[in-house]
Amino acid sequence: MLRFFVKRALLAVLTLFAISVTVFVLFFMGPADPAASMCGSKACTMAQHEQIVKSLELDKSPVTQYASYMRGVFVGREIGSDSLKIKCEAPCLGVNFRTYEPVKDIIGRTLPITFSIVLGAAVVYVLFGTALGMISAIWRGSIFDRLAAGTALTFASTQIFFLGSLILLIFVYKTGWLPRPQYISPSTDFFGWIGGMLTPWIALGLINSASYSRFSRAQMIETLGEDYIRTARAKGLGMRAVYFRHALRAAITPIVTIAGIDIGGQLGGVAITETTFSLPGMGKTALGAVVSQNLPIVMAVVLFGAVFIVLSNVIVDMLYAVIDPRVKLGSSGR
Amino acid sequence: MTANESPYLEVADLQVRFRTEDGLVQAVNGVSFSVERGKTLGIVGESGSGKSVTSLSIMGLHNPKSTTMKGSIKVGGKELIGLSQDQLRKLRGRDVSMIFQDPLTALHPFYTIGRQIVEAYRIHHPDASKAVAKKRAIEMLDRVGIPQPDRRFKQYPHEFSGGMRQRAMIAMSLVNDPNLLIADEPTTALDVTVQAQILDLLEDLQREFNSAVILITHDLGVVSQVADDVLVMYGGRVAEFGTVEQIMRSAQHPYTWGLLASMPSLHGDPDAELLPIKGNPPSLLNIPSGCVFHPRCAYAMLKGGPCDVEVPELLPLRFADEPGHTVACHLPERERNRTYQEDIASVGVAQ
Amino acid sequence: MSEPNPRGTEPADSAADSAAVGVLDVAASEEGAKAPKAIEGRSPGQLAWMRLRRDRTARGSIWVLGFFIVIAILAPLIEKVYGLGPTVNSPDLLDRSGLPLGYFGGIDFTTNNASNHIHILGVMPGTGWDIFMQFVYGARTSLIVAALATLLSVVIGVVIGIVAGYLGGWIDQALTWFIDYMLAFPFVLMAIAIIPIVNTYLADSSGYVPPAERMATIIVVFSLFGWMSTARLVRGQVISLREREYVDAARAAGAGRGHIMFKQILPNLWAPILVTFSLSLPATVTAEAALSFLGIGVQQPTPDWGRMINDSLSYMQTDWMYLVIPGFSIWALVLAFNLFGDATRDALDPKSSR
Amino acid sequence: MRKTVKALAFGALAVGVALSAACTKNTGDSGTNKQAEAQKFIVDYKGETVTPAPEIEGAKSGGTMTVVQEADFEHLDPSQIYVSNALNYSQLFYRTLTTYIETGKEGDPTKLVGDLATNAGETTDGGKTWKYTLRDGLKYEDGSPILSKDIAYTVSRAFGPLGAQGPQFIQAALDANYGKDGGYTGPTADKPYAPGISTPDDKTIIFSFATPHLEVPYLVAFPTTAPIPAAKDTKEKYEREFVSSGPYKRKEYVAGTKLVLEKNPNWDPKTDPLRHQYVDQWVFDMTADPKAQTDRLTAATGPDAAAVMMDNVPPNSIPTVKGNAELMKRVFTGPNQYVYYLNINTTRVTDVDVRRALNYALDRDAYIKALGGPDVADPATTIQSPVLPSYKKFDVYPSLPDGHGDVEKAKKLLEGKTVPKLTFCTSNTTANQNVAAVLVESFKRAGFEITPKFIERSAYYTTIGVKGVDCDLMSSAWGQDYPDSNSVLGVLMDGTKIVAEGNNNYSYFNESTINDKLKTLREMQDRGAAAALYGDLDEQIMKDFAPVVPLRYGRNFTIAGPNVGGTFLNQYSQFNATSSYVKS
Repeated sequence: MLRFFVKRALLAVLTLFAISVTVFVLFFMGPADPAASMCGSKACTMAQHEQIVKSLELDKSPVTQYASYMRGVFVGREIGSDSLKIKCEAPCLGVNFRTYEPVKDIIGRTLPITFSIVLGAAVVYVLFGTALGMISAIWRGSIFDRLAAGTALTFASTQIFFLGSLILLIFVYKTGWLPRPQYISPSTDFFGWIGGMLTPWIALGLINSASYSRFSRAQMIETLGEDYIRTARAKGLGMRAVYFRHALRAAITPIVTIAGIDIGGQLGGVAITETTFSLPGMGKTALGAVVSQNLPIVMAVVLFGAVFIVLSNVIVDMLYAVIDPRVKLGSSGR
Repeated sequence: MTANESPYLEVADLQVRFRTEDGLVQAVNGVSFSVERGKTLGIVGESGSGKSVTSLSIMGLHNPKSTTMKGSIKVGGKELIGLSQDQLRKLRGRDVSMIFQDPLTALHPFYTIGRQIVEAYRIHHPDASKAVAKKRAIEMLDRVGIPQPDRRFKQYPHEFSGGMRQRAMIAMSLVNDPNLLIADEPTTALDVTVQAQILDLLEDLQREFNSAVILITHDLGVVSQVADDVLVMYGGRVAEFGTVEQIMRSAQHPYTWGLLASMPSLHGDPDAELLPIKGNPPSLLNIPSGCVFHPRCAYAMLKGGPCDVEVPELLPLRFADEPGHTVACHLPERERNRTYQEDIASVGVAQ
Repeated sequence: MSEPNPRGTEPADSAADSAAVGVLDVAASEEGAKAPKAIEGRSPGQLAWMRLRRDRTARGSIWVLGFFIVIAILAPLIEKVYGLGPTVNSPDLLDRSGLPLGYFGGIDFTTNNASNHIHILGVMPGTGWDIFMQFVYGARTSLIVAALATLLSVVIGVVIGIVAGYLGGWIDQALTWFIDYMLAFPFVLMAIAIIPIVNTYLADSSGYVPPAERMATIIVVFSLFGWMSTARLVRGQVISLREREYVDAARAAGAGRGHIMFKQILPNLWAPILVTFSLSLPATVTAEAALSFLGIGVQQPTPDWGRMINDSLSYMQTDWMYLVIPGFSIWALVLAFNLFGDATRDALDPKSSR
Repeated sequence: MRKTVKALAFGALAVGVALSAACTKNTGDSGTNKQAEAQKFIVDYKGETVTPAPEIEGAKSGGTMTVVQEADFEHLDPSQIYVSNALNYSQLFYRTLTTYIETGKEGDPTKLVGDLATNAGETTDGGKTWKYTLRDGLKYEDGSPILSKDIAYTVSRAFGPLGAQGPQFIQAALDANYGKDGGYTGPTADKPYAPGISTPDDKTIIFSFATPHLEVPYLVAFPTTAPIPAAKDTKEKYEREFVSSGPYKRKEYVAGTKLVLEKNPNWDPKTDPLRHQYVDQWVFDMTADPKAQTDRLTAATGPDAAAVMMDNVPPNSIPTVKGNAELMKRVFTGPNQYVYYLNINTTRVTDVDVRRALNYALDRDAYIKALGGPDVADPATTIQSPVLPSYKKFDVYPSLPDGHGDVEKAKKLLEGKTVPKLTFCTSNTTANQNVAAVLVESFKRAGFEITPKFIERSAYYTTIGVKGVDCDLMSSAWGQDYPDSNSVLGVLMDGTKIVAEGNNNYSYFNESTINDKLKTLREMQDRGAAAALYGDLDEQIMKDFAPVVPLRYGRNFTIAGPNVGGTFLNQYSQFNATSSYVKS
């Protein structure tokens, strides 16, 4: 078990290091001159340009900038020129090029928003999608099955920005049945939080539950054909026990894997959903940062995204070993 | 043998049809037989002969939507055909239970062996506490010859060897002392040495629980070792029925001859030619007319003869020394005895 | 996804008459008996094609795809017949605040309007461009980007998958790590970061990037981030195929590694490859539209459905017809691809019955 | 002036009501906007402005005012504020040496008066030294007094990196070698004050310049002179921990999400000629894009009843708003300070007739419609904006009555001339893409072959600001920094200010006669007289040289809640915060 963790941890560190280098390389390969766009809508004068560049240490070579960034992450560092020293303790993710606001605080307020959207929607589409899939597998060929398959396909083919906007138009602004999408921290007002998150949850939930129901239906049909289901019936178990205690238990494993990887991938920021519902999560913030070449924010969001993806892979592997006794940790090389 | 009791299982003129996209599959049409408690009936036949369908019909495990069943199945005097799924459910595992060919796929991969046996027990003893059920399960595991049953109790199917898994399967099916145990090719997936152990185990358990056993196999060797009576099935119909001696020594149906001739025998002449039956099992979508075996029967009387026109009835022999040997074949009895002596007696396992 | 069972040998004596009686294979029917039709051997491909033709939904989706492909190919011809280009200003068709006059966003089958030309799907608010022509050329953009990007990513995926799966050892380890590394990147952010970089290199001295090259950039970015799932699937397949006897036989016959990989193993992979191809097409169409939604996809003056949706969303209240046309066409194209993908997967792998 | 008035925000997700309404036939409404006339302007050098500020009739105290905006303020550090929304709302917590007083009523002049100072500034040597004396009883939110050394400290601080993103006018004027090596870069132990600043006593501060600067009263109205107590200067954190000198102080500030202001007990109305303290609390909600702002203000439920929008209604939602008569009662429209130009690179397109032909060939009707119609923009014919005091209305290149330009005249001007292919640079936004396509098509009618070139939005102004940039035509927008044409014609048309990088004169127009005229106007003592001459200069430039094709004047179209009183759209195109109150 330990060997498994050590190996995965080392691989993860290597991946994160490679990603951080790639983001830096991409930034400096491009037409990177963030200082140029920081003088209001006017072109920066030479003096202004100089001062901004020096205050953000952009005058140094990319390698030294990367070294100081990494030193900052582990040890903390001081940013800026002699006349303006910004202290930034470990783990220092740099400062917003424009407002010198520590990137830590920016992540601090955008992370909960993305988490609320992604995890909330995940609960909707994993539960609803899987249940829909299971039921249509059990009633295979019935009208319910055909109807469910039809709607699933219809929603699976829509795009979030199209469906999201329609839901906004009809249910939020026209009829007012749904409250306006906004982020209210659950600690202060739990129901406000749920209300604010309903529209993104429903939109994401509908689209993803379509694919989950199609996937879980196929899994369930395959499981129902297994021999141990026939044994369970031969033991005299009722149909409900056969479906839920035996069939579901076996069919759930691949669903957990797919859900784990899906959610891991989205925790780094769902830029398009956030833009559709104008929720300032990590994705939307990073989008703005890339356009305005705000390197530290882009770097932080991409790294957080990568950490979530790598973590979710490890967690999925561990969950797999817990759910499926046949799998032993470390031997499950994909 | 306690002949006076009425037979525990009585199947009369059983017909099973499945509706599929490609047409109506007549898996079983007109099968009748019976099994007394303490006796073992061997059902023999190639794949597609309807032997597994028959056993599953007894358990009522067919998909009700696409299956139509006619005729009668009586277990312990109670008619099964027509019972609701719920009523059938109470029988399964308690009065009638079943073990399958490949125990690895037949046991749930994610639950421990112990838990699956406990579950089988508590279905029919809902008031039994977990401890009682656990003790009963460990007892059964020990009874079927699994070493350190309490440690094995907590292990998963994939941690058992092939033979051990089949023993666990048997333990699970006998935990409620059923009166009838159906074993659908229990040893096919096992190698020969383990096969013998399992068959001995079945015999001991049958004697101990005095239950009726149906052993489904395509292997005549297994039948001759364990079964009391033998039912030969072909194309969804009964070809021949009789005691083990009658079938092994004086088989009447050309299909049974074919089976005997294609089995090597230990004490026979090793380099004697084996005579396989030519052709393939019939398609159950369009059953051949008349006797279902006639296309492959070397002795079929075709030109004007009844074989490809009339369906032969299952009739008892007139000249046999003991009663009970029935066969469905148009060939005259005397000619059959003669052909048996000339062609079959010297070949294969019949020697 | 369930592993499609390899086409190899069926276990000889599987209990054919088990409970769920599968479809009996016609080829095995009695030759002596009055068999309905002569039996000829059919390759898996023909079998799959036969199943595909019989599948009603597959036929429907093929018709829809065909419609879109024909429109995309014949776009210039349609323009000549229709007589109007996609970017012809006609401000007089708009009212003072730029909204199309007339019903349903300016749909007009007669020619008695300011531009004296028919507009069968209306005109775009603001610019007065003809929506039907934008729809026709938009189909061309979506299909080209989707088809090329998916093709490229599947090819890359297959090659890397085979190399990783067959060679094994440290190469497999390295490639698997590389796949995980690439999967850890958030696609949307990377697309936005990379596209300007590639454009600056493509741009001529005055920074101008012709539309064709902009589209090429997007196709390259999609394939850079699309190949990983195919690679992983193919690798899994190759690992299982590697143990097969015919591979050992080929090696014994002295075949080189390249030959084995691409002549022996590859032909057995076309089923999963075709499935991933037909399933990732809709995903690419959606992603391309999303890029345009964020304003970094295909630029003016190349017509593009994604960008049309982005514009039309802001006219949703005042001219909702403008939203219906691109929104519906993308949805129909993606649905058709999805149906076709499902049908091919079912035809190639009947075990996972519908 | 930072262009945050998003007059043409096509990208916003417009969602609204009229699904069914769209089936009716759209016949197009008629009617045109009344043209804005020039405002009158008064500078109070003698300090006659009365304090406290006269009461707003009907004003009630109490209640909470909400401002709905798309994102957080770019900056709230006084040295960095350069954006119109921050300039407007920072008046609630920052007082500056001088400030502007507007009443919002037709015909009332805008006044430049002393705020912290008793008057708009005293100069005895023609503008080379300016003396400001502070009013009595000026206090920070913590009760400590505001002294002249605080003002000196903040102005000096703006020379350093913390002022790099703000306006640079005072710094460039005070420091002879600003921008060169020896330049002053912020207060140090030995040089606490920037060159030219002295504080003889706690009440007076004196600015002395090498050359006369008559625009100093305008320059010290920028927040660059808003006092910062040196002891509490937390440098880069000051953006979020600012100390108030105005009627409201910071109660809660969650960056990127919400800013709440509450009453500042230590603000004395008797020392303030401009501000009021009617409202109990100001809430700035920073998570609503223009579309969401429009829908919230349309519904105006709950706290939104006393709310105002910071952005304009997106163009394509305007027809829906106009369809709602009751809503129109609380819609505020009017010209804003921005003019949009198509700059012609006079170093590359040297033939003035070609430049005149471009002016004639412009299809103004198609251009305005592409942007969203007359509620969003008026066609422009001058370089100066109508809201400038020195605006003079003229149209040197009149279009035919149908508004599609005069293609015949353009062709006549181009006869016998081979017109080269022109490249047209514009910033890469979805709105600009549509507009560029419309412009290219409209010039094509006169035979011009123009290829649009989209440059990444964030680096656009820096790219076209480089001398010798590879663009024939460049789109740009400009708004005055202060209501004097020295900050418009003085910047856009002054050839002497062209440098290697960072130019704002994007037509690179360098005509000696015009440069001299601008110099004399700059040094005229009487700004009112100068205003009239600037108007004639504007017409002369367009007639003789046509260095630009004026495209449009920006217009505002924004909504306030039903319970908002005492407000109007001021020179920053924002709702005037200092006079607002909550009605119910």
